[in-house]
Amino acid sequence: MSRLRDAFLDGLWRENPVFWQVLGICSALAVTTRVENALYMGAAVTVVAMGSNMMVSLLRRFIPRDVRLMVEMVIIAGFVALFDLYLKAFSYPMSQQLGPYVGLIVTNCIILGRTEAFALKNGVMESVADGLGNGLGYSAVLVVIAVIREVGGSGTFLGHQVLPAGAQPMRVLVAAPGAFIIMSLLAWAFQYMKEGRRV
Amino acid sequence: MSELLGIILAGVLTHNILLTGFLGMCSFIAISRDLRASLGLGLAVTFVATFTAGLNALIYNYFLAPGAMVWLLGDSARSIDLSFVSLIVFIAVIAGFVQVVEMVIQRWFPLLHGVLGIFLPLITVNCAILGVSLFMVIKGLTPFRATVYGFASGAGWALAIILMAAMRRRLDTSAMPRAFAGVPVTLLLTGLLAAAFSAFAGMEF
Amino acid sequence: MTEIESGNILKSLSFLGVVVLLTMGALAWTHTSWSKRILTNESASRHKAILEGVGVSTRGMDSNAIEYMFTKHFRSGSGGILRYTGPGGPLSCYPIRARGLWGPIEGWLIMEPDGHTIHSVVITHQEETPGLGAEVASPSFLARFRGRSIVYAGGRRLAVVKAGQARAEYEIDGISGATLTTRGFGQGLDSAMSMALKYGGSR
Amino acid sequence: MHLLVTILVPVLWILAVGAFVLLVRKLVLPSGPVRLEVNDRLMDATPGSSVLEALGTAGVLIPSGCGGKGTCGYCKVRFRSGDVPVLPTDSAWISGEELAQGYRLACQHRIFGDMAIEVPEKYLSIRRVQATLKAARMLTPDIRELVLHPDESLDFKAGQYVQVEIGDTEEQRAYSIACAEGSQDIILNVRLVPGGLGSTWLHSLPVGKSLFISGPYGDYELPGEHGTQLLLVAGGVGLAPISSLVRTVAATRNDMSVRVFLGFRTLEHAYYLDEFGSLSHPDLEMHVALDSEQREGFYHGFVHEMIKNVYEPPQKQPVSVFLCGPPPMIEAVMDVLSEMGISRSDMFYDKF
Repeated sequence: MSRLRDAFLDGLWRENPVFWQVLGICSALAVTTRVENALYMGAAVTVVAMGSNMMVSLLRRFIPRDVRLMVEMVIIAGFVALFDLYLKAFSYPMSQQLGPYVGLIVTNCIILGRTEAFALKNGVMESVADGLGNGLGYSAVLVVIAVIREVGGSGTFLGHQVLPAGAQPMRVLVAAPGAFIIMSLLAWAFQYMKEGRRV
Repeated sequence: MSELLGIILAGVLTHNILLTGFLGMCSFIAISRDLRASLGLGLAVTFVATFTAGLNALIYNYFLAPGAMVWLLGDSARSIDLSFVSLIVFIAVIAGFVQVVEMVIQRWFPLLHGVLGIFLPLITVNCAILGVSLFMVIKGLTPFRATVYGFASGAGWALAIILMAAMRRRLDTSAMPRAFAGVPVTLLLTGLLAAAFSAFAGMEF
Repeated sequence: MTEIESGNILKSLSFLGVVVLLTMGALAWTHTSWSKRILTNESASRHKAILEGVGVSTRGMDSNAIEYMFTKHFRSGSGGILRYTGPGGPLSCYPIRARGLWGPIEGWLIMEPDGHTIHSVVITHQEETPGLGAEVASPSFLARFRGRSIVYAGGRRLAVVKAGQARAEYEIDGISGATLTTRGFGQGLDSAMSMALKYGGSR
Repeated sequence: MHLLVTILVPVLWILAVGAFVLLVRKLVLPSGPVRLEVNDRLMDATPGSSVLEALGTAGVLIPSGCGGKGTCGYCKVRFRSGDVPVLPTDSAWISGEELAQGYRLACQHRIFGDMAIEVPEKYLSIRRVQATLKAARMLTPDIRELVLHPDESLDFKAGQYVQVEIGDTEEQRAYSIACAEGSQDIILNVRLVPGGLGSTWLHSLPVGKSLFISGPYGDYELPGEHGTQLLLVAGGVGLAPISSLVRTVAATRNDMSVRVFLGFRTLEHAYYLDEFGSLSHPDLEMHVALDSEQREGFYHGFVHEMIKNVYEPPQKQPVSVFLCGPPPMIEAVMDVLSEMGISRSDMFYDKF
């Protein structure tokens, strides 16, 4: 049981993918103009990570070495396409919002990284737990950025007006430069904490 | 003609796939530490983006788009819509193209291997290349225009990483808090670069 | 690039084939089972704008409700023209297809029954630069066309001109700082108007 | 009909891409194996594979830390044939004049035609064998002695080490051989590192189970000259290579004089002391230091302090020093010895 907990905790915090290994921030930024987008994207990455980890772990003894990478890509792309179809069917406006960024989860360095580094070597349950941990770790970071960008940039939270009428939201946060700058400050905070508070 | 010019300017400047689309950040941050490697990777991304965009556009327009196979299966194919598998086909085409180019380079252009070849394995997983193919579908470009768009986006990405590599060379000699060095400062610089590039949006011609 | 012993190329390719086949099978099955729902969603998102254009509020409506309203109130005429027969009608809607700076601009020119007064103009798709060309879809810009006639003395037609240069009664100010978008949109609007004059008057 | 087409078209496209890649691989690469000449041995290699991979499949295991990514620089070999281009990854790890002599990274260069390379002789004797755990006992609360019986005997030299493959993971760990040269079994001392993947697995491995080891690695050679003095210094589990050297010299080299200096935290952490005591050798002295315990007959303090007080280097005999243990201990001992006039080139150390 503890191995499951470790796999989950590693993903969630100790090895939080986005900052510790600076992985997967490609889609992290484009989608975080609204918190709702970030939640859906986080859910997508978590579901795909768990699903592909499970499948790769199930097949790990049968995959021939030389097509290993291509098989993993197809499995991940399969899960992503499934999620994309789900979005188109059940929440079409969100699928419009996220646009190509749902499809780009396939090249998300986290998921392929986890299947290569973890699922190929561990049992099914541990791999699913690892996928869940990493997915939630990724989503947590996404939501944090999205809250800053939406509240700061357009004065709303989940679509409802939050800033008092007088306050003028900082439009730059919604634009690309703002996203990079927020990411930079958060990465700095993480690195600062990681190195035990030495400036 | 002005339409092509529009696509090129959009790809390189105003709708730069990295600075406004946030695509290809993983290798952008890792490789921009070294200028020579950035030149190599920029060249490789431009080369691969151009051809994969064209190839994927051909397959999409003649096979995957809704009702695309009318030329093959006649009118009954009008209702067939394969766009939902375009993601998997695009990935396979990109991975296949990269492997073939890598083999050809290793076999007949060993010196080019040092400049271009070693970066190719990095590219299969680079989101920018897949991003170009996915955006090309949304913009509904014809195969020829998609190739031009692929070239422009690749060149835009290359321009961004070369500029960043040049900036980071200056950083090595400047003092900054230790925790800020590396990823955080690169992200901040990218933000400033993105702000500069957004100025092109107001361009009229 | 890992080397392959020639012996098991077939084994690897067949394994890859099986995985791809299974994935495609699962995807195709899901796609067909949800395709009706997806098609409704897609057409509803296209029809939402034109329903708003003719004054039907689609607030809080899901795709099926929007589709129901659309099929109830609209008849499609030739050349992509739509005839609206619901409350506040009858109105005729002519498609606007234009070439903006960075991508296509699509919308509808909605005409009053008299055939020469504009009820409203709606933009359904544009890829212009936010804050500049994108203003073409802003309510403030589109409101300029409400109630304007499309044909004036001497056969002059309503025209969109460079921002700040509208003098004559048949001229309307374009978007400041977005000359190409304005010109593109103007041409699209002009072809819609000529279609309106040709097929004018709702039968 | 639609469902069939919907599945078939994309599958055909992906298989077409896969087949095209494999076809080009067949066309681009010369068919049939190419000849790879290593020192004086001839072996076949699959075209298109890297030199490192070709050597690996032919059973010649040269060190590689990064698995072929060109980021560790271990797999340096000399290309004797043809003008092999210099890649940026080569120049990152290999000095100018070595590049001129033909040294390149084996993992970065691919084989397309017959090639001749030269590797250090000892790599040729390296083999990967299966071994069964014959016996095991705890030497100290955290050090376990493993007696491994390999299927084919590994002829190793005293002071060398083997790499043990940890279960079915792709991880490997290095352990020094503790038994005398020529012994059929391989004895390892494994210290349990809390949370350490390798040591935890080896400490829980039941007797009778089998595992894979590869080796022998390590460059130390017992000095051949007659009558040299051998100075052996070990800290903690660094005792393993020293134990192999002491037992080998006791059995085969009566001409040498041997000085052994060992350091442990407490007597409870010390081991092999009685075995060494029972060895018969004309000129063998052993001194043991305990740095956190006061005991009768043992020096109280660190190894390098004990050496400074007890050891006098011989005037005319050449001296060969072998140190093994934690880096701070090795640094301290080497400083003490160089102050006594022993040149650093005679000191061989194995930090872990």
